[in-house]
Amino acid sequence: MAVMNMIQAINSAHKVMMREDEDIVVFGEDVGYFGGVFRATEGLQKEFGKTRCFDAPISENGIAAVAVGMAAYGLKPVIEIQFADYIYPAYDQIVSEIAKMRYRTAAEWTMPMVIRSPYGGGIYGGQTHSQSPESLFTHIAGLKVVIPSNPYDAKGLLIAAIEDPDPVVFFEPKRIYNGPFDGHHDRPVQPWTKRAEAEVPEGHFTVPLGKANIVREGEALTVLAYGTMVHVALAAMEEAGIDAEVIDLRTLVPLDIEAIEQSVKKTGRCLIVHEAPRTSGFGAELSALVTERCFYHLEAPVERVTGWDTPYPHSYEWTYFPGPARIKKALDKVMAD
Amino acid sequence: MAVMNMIQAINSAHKVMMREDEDIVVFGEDVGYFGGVFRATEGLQKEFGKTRCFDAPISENGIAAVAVGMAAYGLKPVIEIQFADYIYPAYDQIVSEIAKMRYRTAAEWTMPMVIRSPYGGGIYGGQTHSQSPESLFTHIAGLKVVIPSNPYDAKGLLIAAIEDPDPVVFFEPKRIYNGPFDGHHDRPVQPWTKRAEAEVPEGHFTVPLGKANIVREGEALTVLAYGTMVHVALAAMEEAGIDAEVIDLRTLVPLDIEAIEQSVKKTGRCLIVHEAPRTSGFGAELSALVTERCFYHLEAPVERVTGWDTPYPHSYEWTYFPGPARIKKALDKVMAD
Amino acid sequence: MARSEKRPNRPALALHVPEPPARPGEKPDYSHIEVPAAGEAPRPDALCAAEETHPLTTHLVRVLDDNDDAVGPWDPRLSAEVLRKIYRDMVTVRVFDDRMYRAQRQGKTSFYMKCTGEEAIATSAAAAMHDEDIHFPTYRQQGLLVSRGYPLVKMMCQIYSNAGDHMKGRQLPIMYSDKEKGFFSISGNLATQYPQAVGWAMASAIKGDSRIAMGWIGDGATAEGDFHAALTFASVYQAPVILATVNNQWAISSFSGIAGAEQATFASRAVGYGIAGLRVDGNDALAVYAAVNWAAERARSNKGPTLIEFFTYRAEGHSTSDDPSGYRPKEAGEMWPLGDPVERLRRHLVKLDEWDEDREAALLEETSATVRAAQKEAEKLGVLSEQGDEGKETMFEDVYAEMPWHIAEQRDAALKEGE
Amino acid sequence: MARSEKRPNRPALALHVPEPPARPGEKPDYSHIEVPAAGEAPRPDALCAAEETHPLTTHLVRVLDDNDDAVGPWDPRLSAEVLRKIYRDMVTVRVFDDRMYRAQRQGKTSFYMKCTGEEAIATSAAAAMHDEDIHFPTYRQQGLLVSRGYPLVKMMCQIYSNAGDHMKGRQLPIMYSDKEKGFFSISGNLATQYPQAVGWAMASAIKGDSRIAMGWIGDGATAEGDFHAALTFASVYQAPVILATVNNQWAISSFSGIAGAEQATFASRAVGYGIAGLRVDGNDALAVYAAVNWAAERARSNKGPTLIEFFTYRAEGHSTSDDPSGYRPKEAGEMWPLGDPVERLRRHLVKLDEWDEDREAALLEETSATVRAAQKEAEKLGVLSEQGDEGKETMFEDVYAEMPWHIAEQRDAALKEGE
Ligand SMILES: Cc1ncc(C[n+]2csc(CCOP(=O)(O)OP(=O)(O)O)c2C)c(N)n1
Ligand SMILES: Cc1ncc(C[n+]2csc(CCOP(=O)(O)OP(=O)(O)O)c2C)c(N)n1
Ligand SMILES: [Mg+2]
Ligand SMILES: [Mg+2]
Repeated sequence: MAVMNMIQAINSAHKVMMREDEDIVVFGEDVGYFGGVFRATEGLQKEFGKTRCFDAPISENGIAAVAVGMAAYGLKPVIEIQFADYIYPAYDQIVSEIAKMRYRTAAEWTMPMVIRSPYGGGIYGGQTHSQSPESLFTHIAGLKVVIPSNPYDAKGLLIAAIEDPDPVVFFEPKRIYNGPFDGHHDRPVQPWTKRAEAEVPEGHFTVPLGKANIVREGEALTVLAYGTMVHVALAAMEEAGIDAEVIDLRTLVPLDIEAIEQSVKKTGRCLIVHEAPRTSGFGAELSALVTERCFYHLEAPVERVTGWDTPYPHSYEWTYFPGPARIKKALDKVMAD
Repeated sequence: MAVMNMIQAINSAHKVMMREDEDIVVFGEDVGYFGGVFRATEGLQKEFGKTRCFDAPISENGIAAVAVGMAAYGLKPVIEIQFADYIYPAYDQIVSEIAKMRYRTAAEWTMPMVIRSPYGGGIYGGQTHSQSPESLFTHIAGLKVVIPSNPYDAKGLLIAAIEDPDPVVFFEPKRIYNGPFDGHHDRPVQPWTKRAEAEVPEGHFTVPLGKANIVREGEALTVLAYGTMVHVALAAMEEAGIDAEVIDLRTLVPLDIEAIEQSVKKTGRCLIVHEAPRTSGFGAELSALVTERCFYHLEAPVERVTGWDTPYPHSYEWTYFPGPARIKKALDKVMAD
Repeated sequence: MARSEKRPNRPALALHVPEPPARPGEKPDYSHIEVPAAGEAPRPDALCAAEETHPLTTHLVRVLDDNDDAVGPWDPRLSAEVLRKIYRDMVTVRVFDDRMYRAQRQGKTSFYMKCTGEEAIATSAAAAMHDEDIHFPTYRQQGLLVSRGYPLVKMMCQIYSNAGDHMKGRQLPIMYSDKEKGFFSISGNLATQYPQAVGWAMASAIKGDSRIAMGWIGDGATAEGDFHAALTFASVYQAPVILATVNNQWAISSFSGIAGAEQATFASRAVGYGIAGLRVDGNDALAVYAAVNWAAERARSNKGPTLIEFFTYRAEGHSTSDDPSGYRPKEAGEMWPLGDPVERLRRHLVKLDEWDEDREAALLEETSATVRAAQKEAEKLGVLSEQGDEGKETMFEDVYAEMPWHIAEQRDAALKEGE
Repeated sequence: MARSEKRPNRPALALHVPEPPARPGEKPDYSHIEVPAAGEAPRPDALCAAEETHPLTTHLVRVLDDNDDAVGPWDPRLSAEVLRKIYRDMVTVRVFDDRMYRAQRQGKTSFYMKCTGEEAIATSAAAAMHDEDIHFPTYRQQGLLVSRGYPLVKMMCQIYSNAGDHMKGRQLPIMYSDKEKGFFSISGNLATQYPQAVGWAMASAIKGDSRIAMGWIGDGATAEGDFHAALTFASVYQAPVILATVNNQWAISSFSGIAGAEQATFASRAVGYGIAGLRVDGNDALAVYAAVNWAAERARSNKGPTLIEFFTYRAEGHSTSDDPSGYRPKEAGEMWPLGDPVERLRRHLVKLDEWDEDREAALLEETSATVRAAQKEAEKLGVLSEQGDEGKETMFEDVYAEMPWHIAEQRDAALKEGE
């Protein structure tokens, strides 16, 4: 066991896997010598050489396309898109090629690869360093979508993603790279060191894809969250003194529907929390699923707490961010009747 | 009044507006001399000259980007993406630039333009001529999303879209360009000529954005649909002999929430029908909204009838397509209790 | 928005919109096309500095001359056997195309695309590469499969989306794929395969392998961002890849000027990336062979990528959905100066005394018979138009390696739909 | 996946991964950089055929020589007044950059980006264009605004996202926009502005206007698909646009070889699109002026676009988030052979007897005072770090022209959140 923050855990996952499997190649903008703008790939080029970890041209479509060719050859690319806000130029290759390859060829060609990208707000990153585009990928059949919320999961899920036979979009909540965030931006940042989830095995282990994590058991309502919002939701529940069950989804596709159903059927109430804009965000799918499957157990309509339907502003960041106050309001509503 | 199919109506909207406003320019792949692969822009180059209607290189990102520059200059671009399946290379320009320009500059620069694109299945088009990507645009704040279901609306909505000060993504259900489709692929195609909605004024008129159309009034349940599925849903309701209220949404963003709420509060039941894959499709947002707003009026959970979470297959098209049988099953469910 | 009157003393700007030399009703005009004599282009060493090739990007490598002789330094000096193999493949492709076009017209399937007039390119390129090398094709390279001996019946099963299609009918007709034959899955989305080919080649180099890749694109599709990605990555990492641009001068109804051909050749794009570039008579099977062979040697020697423009003409419609008489003169194909690739190679073989009328008649008969037999066999396995819904549960497979719960639920629902 | 053993007799392929000549701890090495003497490059007529410029795409247009004289055909023969104006703008930019960098370090805002070492490019380009022309800049062209007399205090308000920011704090610091000054909104997404500039120029041509556009991009960002879109559309429609590529040799931690610079110059991309191209000493204010002036004349005469590579060096970090000592030698900036653009122009002015130490001292004092005064004024309107949430309802405006119901509901909810 070692104590790791999320960056260290992600870095460690790369190293463990690259040592085990020499077909893994890592590339992306600035990931080589420098080790990435968030330093997630630090030391990889040194240890594994320039042909297994290297800088790519600033061409997200090219990075994704080249990964397709490499996967077709038999390698396993683990690529970094520097910020999720810059994934759109690669969208065609991801949606039209990577996601559909296994299907369109009836598994003659498959696309095992991981597309890592830091996402989410709360860092004064403005419109183009703050976005949460996960629902644009959950809509695309053929992709798995994974979002860790702590160092232990980050490493275990990333290893599972690398070992997965299908393409995985792996969004990393950059706000909590260095420590969890309770949503109170005016309080000092806590480092991961003090937390149990920062105890991470140094070697190989996995956290299985498709399995949610009940991070807090409770009877009064079910809270569904992922990434940074797991911590914000947990804190809000503590503060409200409510016996909430908080589920960290960890994988959005395929979803752990069983965990969700069981919980909501038990509590009869459900609150969904995410940073992405509300309209057609992943919360919509969660809300629809919960209602479809637990309607007769629901004592109140499912509530969504989300980012607003505006671009992510630079100032008024905390008006945009779904923080404790917004969660509290929704909680009052979902607990009302 | 003239009798028009949808292509003729769309063509007419272009002509009416280009005559009125000389700042309108139309471009896209094959739209110039030839008039587009679906002939929606036929005759425009001849009437308005090569600098107002012209062929573009096969570069969807370029087409969208150049439209941004033109809109910044003060022109009003109406661009065609040949198939919605090919809009992804333009996704970055649409999401990062077109959608956010007004916001990021506090309205110093605005992006009035229309992005037209044929979408949807039912034509044996395979994976890349059949997709329904609307929810990938409804999630993007700053875009309006419009989908007509008949010639009259196609013309009126397109004129409204061209006159709108904001960027509008205008998806055209290609399956019904030449005639409505009841979902029974084995029956002969009906031309538009026999239908009231094919009576279209020759001159200028608008169908306002943001207003749904109640195409069938009823008391037993509310059906929400758009595009081709309006006709499939209508036929299914007729066949089931159910007193359904069928709402053609026409605009997905901004949504006519009032019409929806009123209807569901009246009927107590709601069925949503779309062609796009289910997970994170626009039906999820509709379902969430209806549940949030009409929960205490609902007698059964909102049901979604959708395309499946697979790429669009070439064969087994009718297993993929949400046809009458699928609607019937969902209807039984939503009417059960 | 009125024209700015701020500087009335300056000349008015004007937008240039490229226009092909002739439209329907006008006489086809090829006066703008320069055709250098065969044998004229110099042939630098395959391991030369990239710049040495750059004069060739505005020239045209041609081997077969007007007397049907093979001339000049690019003559690949192929044996009669190889020439006859290429010829046979070209004829097979043409017969196959005609047959499948008709099958579509008969309503047996939804779509078809011919490569008429471009047969030399894929068949000769395949002959010039090794069978272990991989192709990332676009949709007019059926000649690659034919050359590599892929069963015609399998191609037809794909076209019919029938029980014999190993892709389970998932793809539009002609979107073949065969891993065994080194033929990557064709995409309906233009240009995506071009940088993918570069990625495969990079992988081969990373692994110290010796196999190279060839990517294919059309003139129209070069405008996509993926074209630039391919050239950028190929140049930066000096990938062992051949990037072929088939300039058949049309992209559906848009002539190549809309992709930039008025101002420069497609081959000359190589200059700005500092890689080798060649412009080749695509209707000259020998020139095609020679160029691909040159580029393959270069790639195998770690000298990096080559961009090759094959200059040719799309002699027929874009696809079964297209009627070119709506945008270009009807006789445009016949008057095209580089001639028909099949005839040109036949005349050369005749000149070499390696071909005659009897052999021609025999070949045509044999090819027709082979294609007809294949069609019969394929149709036994079904045609799209008569497809029922047995096997429809397969529609839900292969989205992921393991079927997740939501797709399993959807499959179960679909199977109950008829009930 | 083991290396294919199928052909052990063939040489193993190897991937080339470009590496800069020196890393931290090593001695900076510029031996690979060829610096032709000033005055050497010929100057074709601005209305020449595009090809005539192509030799210049691998050359380097330079005017200021080692004796601080302006020499050769590209000497724009500017009046002392214009030279001093450019000089003053450059100095202002440098002082401004230093000041704002420090403001960020003091925690007053979230982010800042300098253009140290590149000041000549934007300031001279602005001087060479007309004020009615439009720029589609990227984030190191603050010199355009300074040159056009945009109030420094407005720039600072944007940097502070304060009440004086006409964009209501929506954009990251330095993502300026000003319609009045013909300065298009800077995007955080690289390269998007490049084809947008082409679209604006096309619009101007469609309208028979006389205004032209200039698009800006960095060396690293040329790898994006939008770069190719810009060149393709500019070439096809012969748009009246100048496409500037600022090659400062670094893209965050990646050197320009990762964008293709090992194999070719960025200017030489012009060749493959058949448009004019120039490669220019970006640290030579006179060469920059001359080149932009040439390209502007060309564009105004309906002779189409010009791609200009400005060869320069990013003398400091990428942004306040970056420390370049992690990936390049510390002294790399000082040893850079093309020198400092501010000093070079000053020395030229001195040589002309149009500048002296007194003037220099006065200018520095004046500029510092101006910048300090502007900062004081801007800070009166607030700094990001002290921002409260008054005015937060404005966050919901401008998503659409009219606020739709769902955003209005969200605004109302947000306003009640504190309660
Ligand atoms: C991304 C994308 N955009 C548009 C299309 C529609 N489309 C299919 S083929 C074609 C023309 C391609 O022309 P070219 O590249 O010259 O190839 P050719 O058909 O001449 O072989 C177009 C526009 C597509 N398939 N993919
Ligand atoms: C689409 C996109 N991808 C990645 C980034 C992250 N990024 C910001 S600046 C930068 C480097 C750009 O280098 P260059 O174009 O050379 O400009 P310079 O900073 O040297 O002026 C990168 C990778 C981005 N902003 N947008
Ligand atoms: Mg073509
Ligand atoms: Mg740079």
